[in-house]
Amino acid sequence: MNPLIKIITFPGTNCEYDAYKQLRFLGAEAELVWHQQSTLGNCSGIILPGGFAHGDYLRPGAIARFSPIMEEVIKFAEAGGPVVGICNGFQVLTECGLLPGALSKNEEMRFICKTVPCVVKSTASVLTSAATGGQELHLPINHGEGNYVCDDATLQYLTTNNMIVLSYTTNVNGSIENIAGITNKIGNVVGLMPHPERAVDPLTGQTDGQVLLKSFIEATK
Amino acid sequence: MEKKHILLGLTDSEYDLIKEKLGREPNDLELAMYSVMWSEHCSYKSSRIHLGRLPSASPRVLVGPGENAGVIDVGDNIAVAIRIESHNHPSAIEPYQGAATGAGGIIRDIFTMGARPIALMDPLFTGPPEQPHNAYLLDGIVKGISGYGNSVGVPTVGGNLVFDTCYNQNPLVNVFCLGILPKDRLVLGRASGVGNLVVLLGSSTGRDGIGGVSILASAAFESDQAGDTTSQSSSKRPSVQVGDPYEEKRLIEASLALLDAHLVVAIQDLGGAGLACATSELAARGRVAMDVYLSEIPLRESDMTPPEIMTSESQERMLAIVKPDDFADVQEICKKFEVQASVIGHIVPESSDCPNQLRILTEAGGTVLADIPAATLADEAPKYNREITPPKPLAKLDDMLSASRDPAEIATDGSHHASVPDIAEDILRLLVDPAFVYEQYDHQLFTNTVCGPGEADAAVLKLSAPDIAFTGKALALSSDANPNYCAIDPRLGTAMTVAESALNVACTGAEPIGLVNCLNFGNPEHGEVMWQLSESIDGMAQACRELDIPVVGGNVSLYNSSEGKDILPTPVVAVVGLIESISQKPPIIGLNAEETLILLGQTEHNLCGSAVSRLHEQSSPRAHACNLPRLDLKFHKQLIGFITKLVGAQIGSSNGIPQEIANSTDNLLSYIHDVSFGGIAIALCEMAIKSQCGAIVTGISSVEELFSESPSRVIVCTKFPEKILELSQQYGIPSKVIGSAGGKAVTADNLFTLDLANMSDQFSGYLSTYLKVTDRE
Amino acid sequence: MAEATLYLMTTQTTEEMNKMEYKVQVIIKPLDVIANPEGKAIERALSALSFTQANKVRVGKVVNFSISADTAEAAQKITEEICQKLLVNPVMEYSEILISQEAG
Amino acid sequence: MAEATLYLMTTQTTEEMNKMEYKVQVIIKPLDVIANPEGKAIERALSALSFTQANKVRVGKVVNFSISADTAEAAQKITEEICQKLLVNPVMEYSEILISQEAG
Ligand SMILES: Nc1ncnc2c1ncn2[C@@H]1O[C@H](COP(=O)(O)OP(=O)(O)O)[C@@H](O)[C@H]1O
Ligand SMILES: [Mg+2]
Repeated sequence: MNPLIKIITFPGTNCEYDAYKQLRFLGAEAELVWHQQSTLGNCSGIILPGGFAHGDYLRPGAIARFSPIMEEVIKFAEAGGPVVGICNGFQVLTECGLLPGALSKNEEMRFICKTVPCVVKSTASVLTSAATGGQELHLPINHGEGNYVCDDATLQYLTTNNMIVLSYTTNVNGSIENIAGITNKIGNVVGLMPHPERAVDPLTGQTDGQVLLKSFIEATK
Repeated sequence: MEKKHILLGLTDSEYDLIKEKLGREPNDLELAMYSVMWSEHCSYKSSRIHLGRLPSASPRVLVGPGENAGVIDVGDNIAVAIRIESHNHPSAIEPYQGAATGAGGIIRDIFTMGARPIALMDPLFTGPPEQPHNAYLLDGIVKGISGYGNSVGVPTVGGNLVFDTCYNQNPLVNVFCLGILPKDRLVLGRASGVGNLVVLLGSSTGRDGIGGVSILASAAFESDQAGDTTSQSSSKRPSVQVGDPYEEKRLIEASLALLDAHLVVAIQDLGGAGLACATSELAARGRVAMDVYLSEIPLRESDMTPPEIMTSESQERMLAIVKPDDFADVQEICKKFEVQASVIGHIVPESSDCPNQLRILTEAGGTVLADIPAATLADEAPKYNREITPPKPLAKLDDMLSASRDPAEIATDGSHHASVPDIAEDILRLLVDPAFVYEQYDHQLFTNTVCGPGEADAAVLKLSAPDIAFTGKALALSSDANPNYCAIDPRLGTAMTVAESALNVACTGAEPIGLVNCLNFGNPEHGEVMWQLSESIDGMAQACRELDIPVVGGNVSLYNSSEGKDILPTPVVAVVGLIESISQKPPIIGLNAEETLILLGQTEHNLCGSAVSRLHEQSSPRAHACNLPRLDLKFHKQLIGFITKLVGAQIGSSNGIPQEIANSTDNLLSYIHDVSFGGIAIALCEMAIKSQCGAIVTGISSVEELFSESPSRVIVCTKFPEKILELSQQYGIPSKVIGSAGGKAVTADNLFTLDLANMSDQFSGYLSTYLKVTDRE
Repeated sequence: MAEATLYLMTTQTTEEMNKMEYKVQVIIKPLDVIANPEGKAIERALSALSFTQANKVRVGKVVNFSISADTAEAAQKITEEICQKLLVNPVMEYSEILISQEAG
Repeated sequence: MAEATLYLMTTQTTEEMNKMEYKVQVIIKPLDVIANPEGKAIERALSALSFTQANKVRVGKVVNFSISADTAEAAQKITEEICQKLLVNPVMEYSEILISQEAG
């Protein structure tokens, strides 16, 4: 079967079409999956896209993690399948325990939408394998709650295992260690606040997101 | 005790008219419905007779004014729907929710037409943020737009930010929305088909904003800030409407899915005046009779009275007309998106004596609580030809604020700029970067945004949406206002506003194809305000006619006043332009070192109404004492045509492009910026700040030339000055070299020098300084 | 969903006859070790307003609801479960529960 | 800002010697007539999780801080002022104040 990427859509998700469009632009096959579905079917990779699942009420991702499809997503991830959570998707991944830590309100208490320089800290993940360590990428961020927090032990765990994959060059939202994205220990589950799918089309600006999505597409093959 | 209808904001003669329409006394429910539908906000009773003068036709216009939104054909079987609305008074009371529900309301107007909303713009007007209460209002308003727009999934790609003390207690929050649709998804809010169901979609109905339109948007509005915070104090104010973007997002998806499946006959959003408005408009437009059953309306609070239910302004609701056989399918779709759908009535056979009776019943077959010809609610409010009093020549428009010097003197002599440091100082005071605002807005969703806020003179979006593939076209959007000019001469000021907005879209290579407007004025019972309104409409009509831009919709907000004074006349326009083909990003605002700066168009050395004059008056130039720069609409049209072609050729359009440009392989234009607020001085400094490149200005000789805001001018930065000069001559556009780019400062002979770092700090620091900390005082 | 809830309430009427309505208040606070940007923002505003007496500001959430249960203990148990499953993220927050009998 | 506050506290130490530290808890709730979308969303989630016993969910805020004042009454007064000036918007919300003496 050909590789097929599934894009999980919750009510309130709004970046699903953008992810779909850009994955296809980069040559991958993709399909939207509604959160009420209880099977993934043919699936070689999963994107949890950005947006405001369940309105971000209570906490971003807090309600989404109970959707029927999430059991399948967790199984897929635990079996080593490539899973990337972008922005709201990152929040869902921390809420459901696939990634450690949590995302709290931006330090300045304001939503931020702009393109910021980021640095690839580790290439040992499904999202960064095609990049080079230390590479600077200009990526759009778009969030009100992207301030990564965790306790000291978790931070220690993240650093010793090389699990911080992406960081901001200046601290835009208050995140510990400027964290913009992390992975799990084996590198198949990645969450990041920046939106690589917004940096693909040269007509709309940066194309630095391509290397990340290409890594992911490669991992689904 | 005062008479009921007076308490509801109706006059004695309006009450008599209701009796005449009904042939009897109205009961309480009927009176409540008339009072909201005949409010200024819903009925346009003071402005309607004037609005007819606006030109609204063009071969592209599919739907003009009068529907929920205007719709324009952009080819390839695609249409765009646009609309703008104000949410001024609610934002004065609760800035976050006022602005949020303003965004929510205008978005509903767009998807009601079958269009997917893909862009918002938010022209905002507040008092200067140096005053804490203004900062509190602005901060809340911006967070409200951000909180709602981002979450509902519609990017905010542009807007305006204007500060003036006249908005101190009465901020203006206008929100524009644009949607795109496959032409065959277009639906109108016209009920039809006896036996069809009236289906209410979305939120339950609560006591939100009861009487909102009549109280908030009418003479009865008074902002009282005091309140007891430690108890649930009862208040005469209508309760604040709270927006739920999550509900609206699901409502958008459900409504578009229903339309795609051809499951609705008609659909209408619920906005001001709630169910009273939606039911009567649907019935009146379709000329059908409708029964509505109160028992079937899901309520948030069980003890609501019939008038409360019918006039509630609870957000995120839609009313659809559905064939009975289709209802099961409707429910299926609504279930998927977790949208509540309730049958609350029927289209019923008309009675012979009354063609479109709207009846409100306790339940199906129950007691009739109201029985009104729908058209009398929706269309037959009185239209007032209110008294128009032109101000006396040279009289102050606003006696409260007197200028410290004669503005005429300032306008002509410029003597306050005796010393050179003054000029630099003035420039710094005029530099405000709205980035602090627009960086709180998602402006990239749908990955359509070619030019986002702050980048170019207009926002540029690829013409595409989740269900509409990109065909190579793009849209350009600009919203504009010029209250200073309009205060001095509302007719010319409004024409200039239209002209600026049209030129803004042209600067991105787009041809202007449609306009919507929001007319924010003071109390229409003041003769002078009616004069401003009437003049403004004439100015808009004239500019739109000469520039061939149809007005496809609008909104009027009256009774805007602060500290007992009417606001400056503030007509806001939003122009949409079409780029036939885009393969490259248009030139934006900026400078390239070593390139030449050319001014296209001619400067009138006149500071009347300019931003810099305002700095040197104690208050503002509301005096009627100077003459604005002239606007030559014929020339302006020529300039727009030239710029559209020049830029269009560069970015890939092939429409009527002159050979010389099409053949050029290198980009003729590196950067472009129109000259408006702050004149050439501010235009150049903005260009410099954006690309952190200085400029040496040579061709400017006086303060008047530097700061004049005369219309029809554009600055370009180019590698090919001879070519530009030659082409402009060929197209009859005056042009001159005004300097060259480079260095770390902007310097103009004998006038000023400002280094980039200094300017940039001032530019970006202004708003954050005042908005970091905001309290309600 | 609202309809579903209504429907459930109707059919359960008989077995719910004996149940009481309890008022629940859950206060959710940020853990001490976690930064609280909202609190810091308020602190800044307070100091700008010259309320220098106030400090150590921390902002959390309060969730109020009704619960129908046989006893206060049962209500407490359900609430704890709700907190653990949904309301509280232990990485950042902890909660305090207050249960009282519904007035009227 | 935080530094500024610290600095003030240090220099004011002598005159603040007699002041007590009070712990303040302000609970801010939406007025009953005001819609509360967050509560609605939580209610929906609870019912999806089969917690059908819970309903009428409303979400508000809790703000905790310390206040240094001469008496509990003074602390109460300052807190009321803070609520009125900054924390509470009376057209949408009301507040409940709880003051206690700082432990330790
Ligand atoms: N309230 C706002 N919301 C979004 N964008 C804004 C807002 N105010 C200003 N902008 C954007 O900032 C840029 C500069 O604004 P402004 O100085 O008003 O433009 P103009 O050149 O038309 O005078 C524009 O791109 C505009 O769209
Ligand atoms: Mg402009």
